[in-house]
Amino acid sequence: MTTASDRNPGALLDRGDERLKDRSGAKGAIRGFLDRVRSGDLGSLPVVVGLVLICAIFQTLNPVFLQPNNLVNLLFDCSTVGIISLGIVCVLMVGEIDLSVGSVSGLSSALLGVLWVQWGWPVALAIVAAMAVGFVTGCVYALLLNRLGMPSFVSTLSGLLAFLGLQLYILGPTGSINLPYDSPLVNFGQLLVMPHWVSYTLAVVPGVLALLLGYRKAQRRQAAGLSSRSFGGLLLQAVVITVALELVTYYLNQSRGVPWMFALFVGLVVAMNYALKRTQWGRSMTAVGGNREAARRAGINVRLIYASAFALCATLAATGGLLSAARLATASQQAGTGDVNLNAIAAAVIGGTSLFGGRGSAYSALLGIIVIQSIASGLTLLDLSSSLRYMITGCVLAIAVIVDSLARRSRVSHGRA
Amino acid sequence: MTTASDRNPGALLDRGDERLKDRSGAKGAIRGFLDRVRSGDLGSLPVVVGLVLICAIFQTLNPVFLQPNNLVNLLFDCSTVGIISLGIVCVLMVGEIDLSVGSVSGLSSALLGVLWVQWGWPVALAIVAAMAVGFVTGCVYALLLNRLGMPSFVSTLSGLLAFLGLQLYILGPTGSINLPYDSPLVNFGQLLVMPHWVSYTLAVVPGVLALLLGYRKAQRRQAAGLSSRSFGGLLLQAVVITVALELVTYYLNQSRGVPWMFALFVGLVVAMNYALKRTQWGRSMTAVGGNREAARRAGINVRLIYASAFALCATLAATGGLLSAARLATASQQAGTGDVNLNAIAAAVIGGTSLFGGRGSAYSALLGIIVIQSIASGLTLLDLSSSLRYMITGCVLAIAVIVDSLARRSRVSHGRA
Amino acid sequence: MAIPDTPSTTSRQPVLSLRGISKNFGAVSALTDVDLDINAGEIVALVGDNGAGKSTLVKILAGAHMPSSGSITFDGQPVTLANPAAALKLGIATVFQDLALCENLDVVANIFLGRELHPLRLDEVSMEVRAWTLLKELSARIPSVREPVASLSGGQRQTVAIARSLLMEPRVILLDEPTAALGVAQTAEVLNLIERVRDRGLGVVMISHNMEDVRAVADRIVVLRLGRNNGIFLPGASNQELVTAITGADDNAVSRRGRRTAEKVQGEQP
Amino acid sequence: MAIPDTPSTTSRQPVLSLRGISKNFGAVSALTDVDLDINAGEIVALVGDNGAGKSTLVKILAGAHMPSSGSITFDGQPVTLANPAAALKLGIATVFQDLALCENLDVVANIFLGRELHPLRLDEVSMEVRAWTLLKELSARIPSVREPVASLSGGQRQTVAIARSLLMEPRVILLDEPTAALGVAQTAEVLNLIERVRDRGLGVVMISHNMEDVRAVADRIVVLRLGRNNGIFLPGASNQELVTAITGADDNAVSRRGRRTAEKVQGEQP
Amino acid sequence: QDIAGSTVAFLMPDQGSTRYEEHDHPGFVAEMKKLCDSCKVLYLNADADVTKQQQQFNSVITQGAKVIVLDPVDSAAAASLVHNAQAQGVKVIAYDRPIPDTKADFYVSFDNKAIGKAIAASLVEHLKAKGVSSDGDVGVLQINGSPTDAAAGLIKDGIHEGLKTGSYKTLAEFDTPNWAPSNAQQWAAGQISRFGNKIVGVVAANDGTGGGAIAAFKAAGVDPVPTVTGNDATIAALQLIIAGDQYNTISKPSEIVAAAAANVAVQLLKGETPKAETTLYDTPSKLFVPAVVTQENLKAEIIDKKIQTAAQLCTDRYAEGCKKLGIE
Ligand SMILES: Nc1ncnc2c1ncn2[C@@H]1O[C@H](COP(=O)(O)OP(=O)(O)OP(=O)(O)O)[C@@H](O)[C@H]1O
Ligand SMILES: Nc1ncnc2c1ncn2[C@@H]1O[C@H](COP(=O)(O)OP(=O)(O)OP(=O)(O)O)[C@@H](O)[C@H]1O
Ligand SMILES: O[C@@H]1[C@@H](O)[C@H](O)OC[C@H]1O
Ligand SMILES: [Mg+2]
Ligand SMILES: [Mg+2]
Repeated sequence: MTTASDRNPGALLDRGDERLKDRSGAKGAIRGFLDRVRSGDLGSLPVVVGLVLICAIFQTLNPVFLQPNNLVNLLFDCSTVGIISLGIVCVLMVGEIDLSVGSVSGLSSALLGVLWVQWGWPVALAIVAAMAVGFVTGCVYALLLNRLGMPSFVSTLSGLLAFLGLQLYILGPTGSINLPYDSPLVNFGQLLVMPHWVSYTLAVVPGVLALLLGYRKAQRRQAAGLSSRSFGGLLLQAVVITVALELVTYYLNQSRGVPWMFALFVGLVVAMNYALKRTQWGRSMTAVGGNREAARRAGINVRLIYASAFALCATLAATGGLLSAARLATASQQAGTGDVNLNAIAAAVIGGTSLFGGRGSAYSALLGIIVIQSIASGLTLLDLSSSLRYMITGCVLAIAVIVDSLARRSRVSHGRA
Repeated sequence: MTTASDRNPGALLDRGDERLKDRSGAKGAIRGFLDRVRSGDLGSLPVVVGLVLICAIFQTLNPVFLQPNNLVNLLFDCSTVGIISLGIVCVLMVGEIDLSVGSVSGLSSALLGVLWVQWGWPVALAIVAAMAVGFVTGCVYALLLNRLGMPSFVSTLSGLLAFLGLQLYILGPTGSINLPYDSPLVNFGQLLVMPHWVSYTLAVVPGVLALLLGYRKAQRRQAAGLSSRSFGGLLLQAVVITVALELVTYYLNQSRGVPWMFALFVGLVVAMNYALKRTQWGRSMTAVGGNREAARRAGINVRLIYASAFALCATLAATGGLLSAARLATASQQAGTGDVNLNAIAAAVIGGTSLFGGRGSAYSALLGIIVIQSIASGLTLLDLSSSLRYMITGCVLAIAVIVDSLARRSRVSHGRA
Repeated sequence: MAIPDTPSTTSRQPVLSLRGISKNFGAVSALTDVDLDINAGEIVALVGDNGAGKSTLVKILAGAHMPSSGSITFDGQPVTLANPAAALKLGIATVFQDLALCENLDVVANIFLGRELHPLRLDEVSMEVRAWTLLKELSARIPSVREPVASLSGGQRQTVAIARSLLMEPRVILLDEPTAALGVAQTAEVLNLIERVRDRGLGVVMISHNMEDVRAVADRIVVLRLGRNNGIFLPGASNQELVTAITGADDNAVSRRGRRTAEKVQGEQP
Repeated sequence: MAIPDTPSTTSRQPVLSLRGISKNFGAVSALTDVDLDINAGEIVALVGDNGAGKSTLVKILAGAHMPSSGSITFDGQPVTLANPAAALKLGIATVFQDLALCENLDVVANIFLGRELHPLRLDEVSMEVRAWTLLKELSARIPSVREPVASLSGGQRQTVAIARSLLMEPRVILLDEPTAALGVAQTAEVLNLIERVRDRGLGVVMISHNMEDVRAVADRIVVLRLGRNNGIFLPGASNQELVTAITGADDNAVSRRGRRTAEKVQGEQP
Repeated sequence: QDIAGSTVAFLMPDQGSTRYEEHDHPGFVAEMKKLCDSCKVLYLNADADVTKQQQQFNSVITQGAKVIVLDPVDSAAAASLVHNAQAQGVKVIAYDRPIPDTKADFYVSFDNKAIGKAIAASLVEHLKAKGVSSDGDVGVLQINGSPTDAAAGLIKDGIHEGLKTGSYKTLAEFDTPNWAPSNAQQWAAGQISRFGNKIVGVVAANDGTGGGAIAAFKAAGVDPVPTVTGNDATIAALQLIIAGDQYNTISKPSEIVAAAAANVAVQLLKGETPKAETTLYDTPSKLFVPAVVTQENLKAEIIDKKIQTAAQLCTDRYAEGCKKLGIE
């Protein structure tokens, strides 16, 4: 082992290179942040800034926008397409696409209606059946890609049409089917919110977890001779997170409170984030999306990864369909048509997931769908004709992303595209 | 210069390597073809096979399908979306996307209606104005990408919404606007076919050109010491092309004949093919789509290339919108909505243009749109419920592409993905 | 041109043995009828001109390409290396010429790709420590292992690819131009490493265009020319001999340049 | 460590001159305060450890990166190389370490990219002939120039990248490890070529990790270490001197390996 | 009860027909202004998206709407909206399309099924009058609305009933995706290839699809164009009727219906029970029977009732036709 003259030979294992600027301590943290601003490496911060901008504008135009009641509605509405978008994140991660999520969600809500209401199956069984159909659909797409090399754009486009037909077919004799209002499922989709104490308790969890896990990690890193975050920093972060979440919860609790459906969505996002960032599967997904051949040469079962991505996406799409049926209390003929596809994909992209694979995060679905739904919700509060509404939606969407693009632009000029 | 012992030192400049199998002469040509079959390097042949399959099926189900009259309709219908799809090929070549082609085409047809019919502008001026709007739109997308680094998926999604709004807005006071049935424009979109002698003459041109240019090229290559195609081969090819085209023309002339609108579409395809394959601009487009950074380092003005791609795409979308207004004889509020976007993109992809940039051809728009419209046309001849219609469209689309995928699959296993 | 009797070979049966391997890409035959044996505890250097088919051969052994024809035996058993996973399972580790790294992943993730510690709860701390240790061993100069590989220099990437191959306990290790982009110190470390690995009883295949390095570490030198076997040499072979086998001519660019340079030096110092 | 008085320099004013160039990537300073002069008719070798910042420096000269600070003068005029097109316009041709080829284009298209003959009606025949001529000159072994570059071997690609740079009539030519992947014959041809180009009065910057090649062709050897200037040497400098400057230590992997190998040889022949 | 300052919402389903933005909304606003100057009217259009309509519905409740006039995108899905609104004390008036599954507080509409029946019956009558025989292979084409639109379903049922008044066969039937005229055109063109001159008429569910069918006949060189129906009395369609290309359409002076809805809304706000003429789906209802418009009554129904002005319709190319019909 060479012991080439390092400026700080006794330094930490990962801080040995003299070209690395010192970024420890509060001052270092600030400088590091400025570095990142300059090099455009800000993660989802710019999109959040865009979101805040949008909210501020709508709030000035109509103060109902930020009223807790409206926000609760917003959270309900985010959840259904949000879950579909989470599936889209999966397929985008591996550099593929699923254009049929709308149809799959529509089919699944139709199945729910037919099996549960018409055929009298137990609701749980109907749900499982609908999700199973989603799962199988995803597997078929994966099979077409893996065995026949059929581009997912085409196979899922075929799926889009075929499943829309199937949805209409099984709803054919009756048209849309109403789900019973008093059923727990519809309740879940329309009304069920957390008891206040539960929401306050849950709002503490992220902060505490961040602190505990962060501290444990810092200790392990220290023990291993790696640089680590200071306890003070961790504590500060935990306090900020907790206070922010508690405030939001308090605010929402002024109205009905936090919807369980939204909690489910956030739960899925967190789980997906863990799976993508902290498991071998997630690492493999990222690798396949970044460089398929390199992943294959590393011994990764690329076909299985594709299969998991498509299956997960279609299953989540089916789940989203079930929830939107619950939210509407109807298995509608229109379910899944219209903007569902585009919104689900756009949410993922706006949140920062790349269309070209290998870059993305579960949180992009959460963030993106909140941006999209905020625009939609804000515009319903203004008295506008549809034509103006379309034009404004287009412009506001652009603005939300321009902030992000501007931040990222410097990224390119700093040679890290 | 080394003179390492080559097997055939007196050979042609590009046939000097002893590892190259001999592929000259008729026998060589056949072997070369088999090689290509085996390695899946068949260009658009498989899609054509898929198309023939589809036609055969529909023809068995309803013999009207291949009647000249129906084919003439098919050609009319192909032209409008086909031209839009040709623009999509451009943006896909550079690895970008335009989701707003449908809206742009709708807006352009609305502009035509308002400017020409309502405001009484000369039709030519109205057409130029609508195309200019398309051009500017494309330039704006390019600007957003070049200056702000805004992904085209998002900017064109915003455009989709904004232009849909604008279309509704300018048609707002009246709804749809009729275009005069006796105007040359509507005539062009609905009735105008070539006089038979013109069509027969034009059908000779490709073969003759192929022969003349091919022969000139072969002579130049020979003079330069490069391998070249034999005159016999060229002649054979020219004869086959000519006979095939004359037969098709004869068949179509049994009914109304070859639509001028389709001729315009094919003309644009040929011109675009020339521009992409035989000009510096086209080379640069391919390079930017394949490796943006490499293209930049070669001194290519990448921004200009993006701008040209987007501007061309939006201008062609506007043109397509004008033609579809002419075809319908109406500037409708629904123009450009529905399947237009998806069909235009799908046509390009089905025809073999890659969604990821750097690989594609103008002919893919032609081929792809014929596949899509054949399915649509075939289904209109069968009395089916909507649900079945959707399902069958999905499945048939899949079949058309599966043939291609199967052929291409071996390409991957032969290490040339 | 003698098939050598390598003294350091521990067992007489080759670990890996190729017979009559051919590979066609369309109209190009990249490999024609190639034979190769790799023994345990032996370094085989594979040399040849650009495009001679060396990397293609390595890719076939690594399961990245399937041969058009020919047979492969591992430990005397015929095997089909249908994909890289199959080769890795047999214990064949490979450093590819094109490195095959995922640009979007960081250094640690690339080193451990496919072999992560704790699949369900990645142990990032241990992986990072191990990564630093491996890189130090290779004298790497990488400021941070948490940056995506896209931001590394050519040599740094190559070091990462080599570090990858050291993670598993392979039977055979294939190195396709492992030192091409490395600095002088790093090259020296890699050559040391190759010798250490050989001494641990592994079979090593090394491809290189640097004849000096080849002669320094190889036990046997196999020459490919235009996709065919073109002789096997002992490390004692002269530069001239090797270059002749590689280029297929006595009078080649190297010899001419050698003569020219010599004349010039003489001309300058009369 | 003497700044040399290069005899073959034709003009005393450097063609290209860098002063105080720094480049930061986030928290990493890849270059700090680097000075460099390139004279016409002179070969400057740029050497340094992996990650020393050589390629970053070349990319700055080629207009591919913008420096964070520092000034560049060309022919005595201060210039800003905002993009590669600007550098090409000044007559700075570059072979990048990562080659920067378009994998989807064929060999001819890559060689002529951005400089096609007859922009409105590409003259494929002339381009193909010229491509073959250039490749022959470099002793390349490429079966077909009509295959996409994706199917070429590493060395074949490098040859294509070098051929690219020969097309224009540059004032300065930057070669970032041009022979790393080349075979012995091709390397000899490229070294010949570099000398020919120098003799035509061009300024040449060559990066290489091969000290032998460097000393064979360079008129001046500039060492970078961890992003800073670390001395300028004449080709007469000893290997030991250069390696010490590169690695920053007398006792380094190279010297240790040298000693070990020597001992082993002595041990074997007592 | 003092209703000053109350909020009323007017939620429309789509842009498929222009009537909502052109007639219904202005009509409703105008009548509300008369009845309750200080009342606030919220207007939103769901662009044919059920979920969007639900969001808009929830949003107007959040904004304090006490009465919601709802034209549902999906009649079945609207049931739960009504249910939730009523649970919060918000009244719902079903408008244009009925809500069969849950009792809304009132239903005001043109009768969609009646519309379908009327256009079809009018076509049959016209064919009979022309002496077109129903023997042999001749028959009519039927172009329905969007397969995912409940109102289209009602119109379709009506058309089926209307066609039963004659003995003309239905040669083929088509649900037009998104009500898109170009889809209707392509389908019709296909049928022209199939049936040629056996097509004696086309029952199209609205003016857009009817226009598509006419374009197909024109493009096939069929002259004169067979009898084609429509619905909505768009300017474009009225002009086609004037030119003799389209046979009929349905005049929906939606302002009348909108005004009726406004009246009911105000009564509900005041806590009164509006008087119902009939009940439909158990809901107290007021149904308007729209008029079929053909060349014969175009002047009387459209110009004289001031639904459109002669100036709007009789632009240069239609001036001559107008003159023939006595429209100046
Ligand atoms: N995927 C492929 N498709 C087509 N041809 C290929 C492909 N891979 C390699 N070849 C061809 O096979 C021949 C051998 O390539 P290979 O990469 O094995 O050479 P190599 O000996 O490794 O050369 P180098 O020293 O330059 O790395 C080359 O002529 C190359 O063009
Ligand atoms: N785009 C980039 N983003 C971040 N860091 C970079 C980037 N490019 C280079 N670096 C860093 O700058 C340093 C210098 O890299 P450079 O490529 O110039 O090295 P080099 O001297 O060419 O090394 P080699 O001999 O390995 O090619 C490295 O530590 C590298 O990690
Ligand atoms: O008027 C029609 C309306 O009743 C129906 O609901 O949607 C389509 C319109 O054309
Ligand atoms: Mg190689
Ligand atoms: Mg470098």
